[in-house]
Amino acid sequence: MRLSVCLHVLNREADMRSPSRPAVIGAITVLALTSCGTGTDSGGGSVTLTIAANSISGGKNSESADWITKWVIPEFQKAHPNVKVTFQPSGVDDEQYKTKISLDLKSKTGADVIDLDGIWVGEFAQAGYIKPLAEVGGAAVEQWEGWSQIPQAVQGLGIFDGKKYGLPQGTDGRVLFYNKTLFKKAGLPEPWQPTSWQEIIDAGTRLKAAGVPVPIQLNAGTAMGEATTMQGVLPLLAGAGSEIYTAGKWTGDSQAMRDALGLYQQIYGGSGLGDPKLQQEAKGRDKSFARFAEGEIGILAESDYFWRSVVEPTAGVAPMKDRDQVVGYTKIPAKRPGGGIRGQDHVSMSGGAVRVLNPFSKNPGPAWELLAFMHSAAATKSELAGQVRISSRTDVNDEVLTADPMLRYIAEEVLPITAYRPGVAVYPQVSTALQEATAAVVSGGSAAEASAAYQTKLEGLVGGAANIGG
Amino acid sequence: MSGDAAGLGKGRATAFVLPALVLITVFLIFPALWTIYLGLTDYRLTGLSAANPRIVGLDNYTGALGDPRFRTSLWLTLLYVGGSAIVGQAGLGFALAWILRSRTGAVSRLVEGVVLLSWILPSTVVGFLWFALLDRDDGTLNALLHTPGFAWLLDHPLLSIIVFNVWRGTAFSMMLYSAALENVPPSHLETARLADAGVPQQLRDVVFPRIRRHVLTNLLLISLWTFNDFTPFVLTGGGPEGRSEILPVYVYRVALRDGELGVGAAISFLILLINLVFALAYLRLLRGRNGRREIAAAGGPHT
Amino acid sequence: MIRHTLGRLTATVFLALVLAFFTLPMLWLASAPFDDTPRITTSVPEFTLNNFAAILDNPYALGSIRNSLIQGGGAAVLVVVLAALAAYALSRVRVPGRDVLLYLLLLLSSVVTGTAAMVPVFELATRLDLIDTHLGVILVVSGGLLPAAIFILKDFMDETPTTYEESARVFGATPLQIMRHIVVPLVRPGLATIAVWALASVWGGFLFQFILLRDPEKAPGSVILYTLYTEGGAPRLDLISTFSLLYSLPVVAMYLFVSQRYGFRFHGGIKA
Amino acid sequence: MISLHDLTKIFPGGVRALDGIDLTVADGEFFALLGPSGCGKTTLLRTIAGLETPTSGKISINDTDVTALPPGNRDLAMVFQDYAIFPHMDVTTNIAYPLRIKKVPRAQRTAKAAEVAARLSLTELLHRRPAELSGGQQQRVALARAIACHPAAFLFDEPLSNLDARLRLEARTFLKRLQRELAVTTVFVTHDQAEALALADRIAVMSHGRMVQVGTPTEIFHRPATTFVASFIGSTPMNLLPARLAGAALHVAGATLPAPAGLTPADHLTYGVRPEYMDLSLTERPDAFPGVISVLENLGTHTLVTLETPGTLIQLVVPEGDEPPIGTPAWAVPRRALIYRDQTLHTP
Repeated sequence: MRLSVCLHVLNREADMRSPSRPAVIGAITVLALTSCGTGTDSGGGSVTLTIAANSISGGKNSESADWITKWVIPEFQKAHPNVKVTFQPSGVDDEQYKTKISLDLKSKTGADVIDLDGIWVGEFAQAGYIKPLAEVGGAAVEQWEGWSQIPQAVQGLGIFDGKKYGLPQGTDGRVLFYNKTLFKKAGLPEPWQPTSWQEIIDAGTRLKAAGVPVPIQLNAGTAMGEATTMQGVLPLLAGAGSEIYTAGKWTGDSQAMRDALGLYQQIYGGSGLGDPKLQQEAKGRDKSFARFAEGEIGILAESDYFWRSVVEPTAGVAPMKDRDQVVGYTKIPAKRPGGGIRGQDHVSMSGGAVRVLNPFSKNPGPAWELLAFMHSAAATKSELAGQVRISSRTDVNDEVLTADPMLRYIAEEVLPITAYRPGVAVYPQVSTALQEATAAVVSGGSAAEASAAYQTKLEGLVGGAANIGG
Repeated sequence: MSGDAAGLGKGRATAFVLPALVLITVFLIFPALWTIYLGLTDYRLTGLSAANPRIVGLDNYTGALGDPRFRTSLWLTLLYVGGSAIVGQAGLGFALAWILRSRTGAVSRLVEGVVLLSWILPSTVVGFLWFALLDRDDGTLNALLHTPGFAWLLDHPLLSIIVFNVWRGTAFSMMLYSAALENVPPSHLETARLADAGVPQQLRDVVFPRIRRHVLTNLLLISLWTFNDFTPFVLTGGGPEGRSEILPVYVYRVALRDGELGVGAAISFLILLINLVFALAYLRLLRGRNGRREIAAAGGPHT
Repeated sequence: MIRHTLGRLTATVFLALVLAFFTLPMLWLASAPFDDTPRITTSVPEFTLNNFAAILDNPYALGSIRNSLIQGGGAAVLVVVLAALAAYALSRVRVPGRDVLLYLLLLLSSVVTGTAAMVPVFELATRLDLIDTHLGVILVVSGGLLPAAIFILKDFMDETPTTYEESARVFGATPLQIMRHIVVPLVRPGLATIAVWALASVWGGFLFQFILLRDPEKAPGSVILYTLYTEGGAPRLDLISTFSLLYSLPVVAMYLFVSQRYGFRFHGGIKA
Repeated sequence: MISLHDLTKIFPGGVRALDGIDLTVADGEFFALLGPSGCGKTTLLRTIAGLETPTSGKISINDTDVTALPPGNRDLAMVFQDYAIFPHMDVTTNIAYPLRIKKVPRAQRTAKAAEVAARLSLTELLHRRPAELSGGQQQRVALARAIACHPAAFLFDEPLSNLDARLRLEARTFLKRLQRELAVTTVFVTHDQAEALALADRIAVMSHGRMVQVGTPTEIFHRPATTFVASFIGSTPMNLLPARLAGAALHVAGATLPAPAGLTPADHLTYGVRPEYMDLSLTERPDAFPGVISVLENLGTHTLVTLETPGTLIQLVVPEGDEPPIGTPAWAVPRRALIYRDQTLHTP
């Protein structure tokens, strides 16, 4: 619409003086450049707030988008008659969403309340794209009732350098899923509760003997992207007693790293316990879901997302009508009991999204109100309506998670032992380096070589060996 | 070639060129120069360098040239351009133009139609099409060839994207050569045929000399386009393990995934320079024989 | 004679192979949208039209095709008009070093269409207040297409005999009249071909459309296609295949129209 | 009336295409610009049309200075060598095109096109596209389009050169009759001397951007001003023989002839005689060129005989049947000859 109006104006302009028509044509472009922008109409005195999220109705994270448009906006506007709230949906690859938001914030524009992956908080803060909530939202921030409901570990998702930049939306946890039917076929116990990596290998060997095509699916390679790091390398590293980034130092070619990659080698290095090709395929992860649902995979490391959205009996990507009977889950064991980080027997990794305030917001006060409103107990409950997932609020979780034993398991058993990724800008590249190390092992390299190559790459990324721990 | 047939004069000619020139200056030259400038900085999308980018001179260039992954990517790109554009598209395009030039039947129209269709389908869609064709588990190709489980995209990733790009881009060469062949007088071909020249000799002695400049333009354009073609990303994502990571994909990974915009910009400029080398090489090869006159015709004023 | 027959036979076999090669990948587009449970593979569908109902339920799907038409059509018109004017002037008036200049622009266009130019392009659009406008997308993509369009169209213009224009000029036609009455009709097949080329190029473009637009009501089909994934990044093949089909139809229709009307081809060819 | 005053055109790069041309074409005159390719005749025509801008000099049409006017304002119509009929318009639209530019209402210009077309026997073809017309028909459409706009003058660039030989003669007669009827000042360019002689009221012979001779066809044919014109005009070229003056005698190709009155010695003396103006003698004569018959070329009603004389070849035309066999000794007897002193006609 805007375009046609604009051209119309230009045409009138062009007709006014016919003698120098060509010159006018030249001017059209210039005019078009200068006069045809969007006007942000902030109608008469009232406040307009915008929410940006990587979700879109009818597409990715559709429920979340619908929640914003159908619940948050009307409810908030009801309570604040002079505020108009709009929603700016995206629903694309996380990297692309991140790019768009970065560009917006870089040019000091963009929505007032913005969804971010917790892992981006550090780099956004370093770039000056976001500021601590208290700096933007004022004194009201510290007095918010919700803080007491969010466990400290979950609050960590929005914290960088000890300052709170965002409100966490919820979290997740990683476990081993297994197919009970296949386990029975292989004569394996139910419930299965492995306590060491060796037990996983043993189960895989039994499954293989029982004719299971892919006994173990441990995400590897670059094609799986962050799923390799979060569902593979990092839990293994934690199980070997090491975190990727602690006290300002990165984990390089350490014994823990060699152990983690060693497990990859055991699975993909010719034992037939895993399918190396599946790790290389561009859509390998989607395929792993489909194959699990078809009963071709014995053990699969995934987050609770797998339970909620993949094998979910009705709306899942690879629905399993008999999910509750067939799909078992168990905590990821450390290499050997007590060998995990903090001396744990079991380990996990967690992530989660946060919502931040745009420091360049014209209405920071109302924006905070909106943000706080979106994280109120009522809003959180509404957000979860019809689906079960782990929210950031204990009060809500207590109420909602009773419906799903698996998610209760995550909340009660897994979250206490979990760990989070470091929120610094170079992390995505370190993650890629980790993925490349697993890729090297999957295609036949040795764990030691891959680990050494990773060390070299890591030095280049983090500014030398001085920033790498032992 | 007489100058200024329509009596434009300098003023009107300028006015005709001006709108395009303004648009190109604002939306092409300006961002391009800016990008080239970014290539000299350590600018990143996020993190500390996003707030305070520093000029790092040629570090990005030396860094890229020293990165084995870049060198691999460059080599893959050269194979990709050579295989899919120079040999594949130009070769198949010419073959089709040559065979279809004298045919008017429904079959030839159909062939022309599908070739063109594969050129104009949206790139986002063709990725899925080829995925469905080459998939390991139940791709159409494996079903047809009775080779279940053959992982085309994993075992032959470069070949796969080369064949893909031949499919994707042959139409342009075909159209261009069809038009070029119209310029070859039939009498010349008949003369050659009377002299009992086989098809290769006809092409060498009669056709090629007359369409030399079309060949040049075609190679220039399709190499440039192929060099900057991002579509294979949809198919292989650059994998497995970077074995199909051609330069545009490499730039995407560096600039968007890793957020290293400075490095990405530097590599973009390197791609430009490589294209320039290609262009000069073509000029030399194809204009070598009757050199000066044609260069004058292309570069200088027409006479 | 035998050689001729053999040659003819070889050519026919070759054409059959080419036909198969080019048709095979398109089969998925013909089968998956009608399949009850579409997968990555081409299969005889369990016939259903539910997928179409599902895609129509998506609040942005149809609108995005309209947006693609606005942006693709706008860019095609802008590129054809500006490129035709420029190519005509460049073809008819001597400018020293013109071809070298055009080639340099062509090279620069490759930088600007790449990922690395994202920040400059975005900042530029922000400063010109073109974010979240169709016009912004049109101008940005046109900038990248113009050099090639001028390059190709100039050659069409070079191929047109100048006596037509001189003749009209002696009768008193102004340059713009000459352009309208004589040049445009003569190179119309070329213009139409360039228009389809420009439209098709814009049609599949994702990155710039995505970063320049904010309101999904303005997003083109290429951006909406990327939203048809799940939270975990798994493609919803039922929606994607169906949308792919719907989304391809306008370009195919335009191509068919142009090829019917003018012949989709480069008359005279392009030479450096 | 078209008058050119000291017209000079120098192309970028320094080529002098026109070098100080002075010329006046009278009202209603059919005027030919004749010369070999590259002599500047087409440039001159295009400069009159306004398609080229002169470097210096003045052009007036009907006493109006048009030098600075664009082509469209000069009230001229031009027919191009390739006719330049617009391929995307049918015959009617083509003929009516000048009127469309003049903003004549559609009905009126269609009527005018039909009227002109009828005059040129094009009525049957009004709805055809140019591609469906023969060369002769195309030429007539181009003429019709020129006529339709009622110009002050016509400019034709090689109007007959794109027609085959037979059609060309027909079209020549047609063109001459048409020009007589319309009585519009017409300048045309040709490289064909026969065409110029046949059509034009006056001819300008051009060479290297200059007018070498302007005159009626008869003048040009009978008294070519220079050896260049002499060699250019005539369907068989004039014999131009080097001559040497010795007292009152002129030595040419083995013959000794009386020198004309007033001829003084010069570096180059040339004796010019047309093949048509010589007789063949089989007996020796003192005023004739001796030689041996070496080539015979049948021209239909005549035969072109080439005589090999000491040091040069002489050509003459004899009526059919009169030609002796090859190898016969013979003498060529000049009837009318011209003497050129340093390439310029010596006028006694």
